[in-house]
Amino acid sequence: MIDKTWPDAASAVACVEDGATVMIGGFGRSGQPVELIDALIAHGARELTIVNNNAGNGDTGLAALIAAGRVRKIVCSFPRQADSWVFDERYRSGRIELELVPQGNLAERIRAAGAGIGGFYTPTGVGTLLAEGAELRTIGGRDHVLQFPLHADVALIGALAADRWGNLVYRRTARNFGPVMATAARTTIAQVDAVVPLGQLDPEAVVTPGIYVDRVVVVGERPWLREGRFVGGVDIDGHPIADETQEAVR
Amino acid sequence: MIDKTWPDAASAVACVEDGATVMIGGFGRSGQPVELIDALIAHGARELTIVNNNAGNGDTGLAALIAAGRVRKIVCSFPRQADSWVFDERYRSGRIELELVPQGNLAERIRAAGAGIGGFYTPTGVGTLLAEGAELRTIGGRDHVLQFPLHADVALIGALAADRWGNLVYRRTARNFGPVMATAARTTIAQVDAVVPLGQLDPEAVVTPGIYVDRVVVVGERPWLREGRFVGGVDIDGHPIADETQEAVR
Amino acid sequence: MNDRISRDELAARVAADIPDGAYVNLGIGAPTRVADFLPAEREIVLHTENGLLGMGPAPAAGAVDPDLVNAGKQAVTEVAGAAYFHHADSFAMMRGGHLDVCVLGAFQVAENGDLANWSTGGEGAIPAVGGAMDLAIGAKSVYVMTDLLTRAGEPKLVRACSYPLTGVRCVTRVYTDRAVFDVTERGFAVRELFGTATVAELEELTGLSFVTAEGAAA
Amino acid sequence: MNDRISRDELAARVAADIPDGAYVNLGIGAPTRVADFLPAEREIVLHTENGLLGMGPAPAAGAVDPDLVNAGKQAVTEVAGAAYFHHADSFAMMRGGHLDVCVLGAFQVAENGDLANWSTGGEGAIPAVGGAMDLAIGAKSVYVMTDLLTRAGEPKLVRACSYPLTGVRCVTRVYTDRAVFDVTERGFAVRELFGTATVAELEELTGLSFVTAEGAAA
Repeated sequence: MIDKTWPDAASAVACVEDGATVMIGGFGRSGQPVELIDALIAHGARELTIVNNNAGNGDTGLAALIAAGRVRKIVCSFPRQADSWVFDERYRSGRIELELVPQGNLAERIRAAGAGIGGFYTPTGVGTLLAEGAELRTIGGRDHVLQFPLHADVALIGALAADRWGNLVYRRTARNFGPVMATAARTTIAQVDAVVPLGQLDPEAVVTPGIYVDRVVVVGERPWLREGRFVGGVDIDGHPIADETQEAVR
Repeated sequence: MIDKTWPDAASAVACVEDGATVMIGGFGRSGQPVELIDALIAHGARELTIVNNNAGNGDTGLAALIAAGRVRKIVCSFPRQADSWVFDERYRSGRIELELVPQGNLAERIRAAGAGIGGFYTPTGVGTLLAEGAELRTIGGRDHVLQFPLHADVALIGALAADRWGNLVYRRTARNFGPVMATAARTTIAQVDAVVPLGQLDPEAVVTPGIYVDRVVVVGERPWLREGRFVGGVDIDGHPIADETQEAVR
Repeated sequence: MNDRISRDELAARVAADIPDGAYVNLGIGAPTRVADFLPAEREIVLHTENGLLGMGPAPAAGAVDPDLVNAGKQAVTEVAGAAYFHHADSFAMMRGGHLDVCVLGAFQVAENGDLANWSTGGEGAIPAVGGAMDLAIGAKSVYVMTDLLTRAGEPKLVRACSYPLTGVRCVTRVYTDRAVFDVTERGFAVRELFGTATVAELEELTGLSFVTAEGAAA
Repeated sequence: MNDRISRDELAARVAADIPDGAYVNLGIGAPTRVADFLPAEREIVLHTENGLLGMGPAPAAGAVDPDLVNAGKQAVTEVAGAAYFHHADSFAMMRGGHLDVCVLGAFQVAENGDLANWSTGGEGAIPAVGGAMDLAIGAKSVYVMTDLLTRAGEPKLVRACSYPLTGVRCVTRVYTDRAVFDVTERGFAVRELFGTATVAELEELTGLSFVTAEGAAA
């Protein structure tokens, strides 16, 4: 019998070794698997290479992992944000390595790793600093650069719901990198709001088939949902808002 | 206002020119857009290059297009089937050209065309006749061959339902090549059982976003459904079965 | 009459050029504002690279959904007809040439269409590129929306970019606070002048020579 | 006792080696039959390359669904936990190394693991390859299921394939009607003998020398 549910985040992430390459889903805070990251911090693995679109927001999640000094290098497309002070400080002081990748190359390189593609040619980045050193090839009269797949030891992703086979569905734009990262890692760990009985997810609407998922951790329903329905009442960071502050929300 | 619905199959396929490359969805008979193909036969475009997984079944659909002498060349992975007599006869008499492509390369080359990938390296076919002439490259100690994207002038695909923006959902394994072919053609024409009001398709479960679809033709509900529910009563070719023949169905 | 139009007027001017039925990506920052000026009678489908086609305006207070954000991580909504997809599918859409228009900001645009908009190359600056390079090579029309001059008075339309490039020969048209320029084989063509600006004044401000655009409004 | 096992016994023998929780693709033809012998106490997830993970057995009479077929275009069913996907996603799954096992038929398997199973190269024969080349390079274990000899008595285990290859050095193990062979660095290793067959007899039938397998049952 297949049962990929795991008792807790701590035991699920215990397989992450020092020096591992870890993909972390999410786009900014949206879809970021914060509970798995917290468990990874507690687990203590060091010298990690992190693959994420960004480089952390505020002081939680990926930012906390960086602040804890566990990240040797980050591969991302958009580190500099209004609330990326943790990364900014460590980058400026030379304590973290940055590999900057155009977002489409990041996504496609991750997909290539999952799809068994050895490399691909893309026009993105041609003639720019971010393609320096990349092999150039003219195809159909257009210049392309050769990009290689991006594999990971472990992927930590966030989804809405799973079944015990590891089939996943996501919610709105929190889907983002989760489905491709799940395909590109040797071990994929998903945190979900809930595990539903096998057969309850619509086979036409499963986004990540369970074959790509190794471990599922239930973290409880996100604060802006109640029994699966959107109730709101939070700010963009997911924090509850008092009534008098609602005017400030855009 | 966006309204991609088209009054009938005949007018929808009138844009297909002589000599065009036409992708046709379907895997055998499953998902094959027979009404669009019939309209293409009536339209009369000649010297077509067809991209499909197979080379026609029985005497209808793609087989009828081939029988009508409209197909100069077919690009496919699996022409020879128990019921591919129309293709077989023309191939043996040298009246149709065949480009045989491993099925995964076919799917990935179509995706590459839709995704702006100039070429990709794959281990599939290395050391075989089907990679003869392909550029070889060793990546990570493994041999790969370079494959190029496969574009089309027009794609004819079958789906279950659409909205007026061209968003599509499919049914079961009839999905097959439809979603990737829709991305790879200059003009994509979808036949659907029905068009539903905008907003009725679940945004989490749309398989082909409308951006990939140019024309939608309603052909009515497939015989084994009634008001969207499976009622069966057909054989594998979709023909009604009499009660006494049901024993023969496996 | 002023020789410059406001940021909102510029956003409205860009919006006016986006046809009914277009699929459009609006870059983060000023281009996002174009959404507020899209003509109500046109159906224009907004794409955001984090996985949504059919993006709607900001939600009402209290209805912010942290799972529904745009490329700038701001709260947005979905419209009827929306579809969600993952990041690789989203960038396949962008890179495969399916978007009709993208609107980007710029540090510099060169007269051959080169775009610089992601890095000033300054020491200690933290680089960030996001999806700009993918949009620059992928959209059918790449519109740039920017002031003609920096706050320091330096022209953003240049002979050749001195800042690191985002894309080569990729810009279709530049909407500035003083004029609209098409990128042509022979350099920038003034398509439309705003307010009291003249071609001669703009040439002096930028140090460039402009060609006459076909069908220019000015 | 016979020196060969039946087609059904062979299918059952293959099925017995597929572990609980495995993701498996069964090729068209004889390998499809393995599904009928999977141990009921194991959850094994069947993949079909036309876009389904979680394939079930043939439907009841009258419940045939033309929209639900396997790679051989036969009617099948879906099980609880199934997921549908399009062809590029399906082959990404196969080619990306995610399937634990595939079971394929063969014309020939060479002692270095080369597989020939798509074309005899005959004049006038219509070639068809389907997904065989993708499975051959993509599955973690590539099992071949075949008779040891052709009907004409020619061995299918060979020093080097004379028929066009499907894949190079890709086969993990060969299940035949007379024995099970592992492909090793040093050639075929007899893993298990069926009935009265001896290694010496199989060597004579094939003209090959076999090595002793680690952990072989015979």
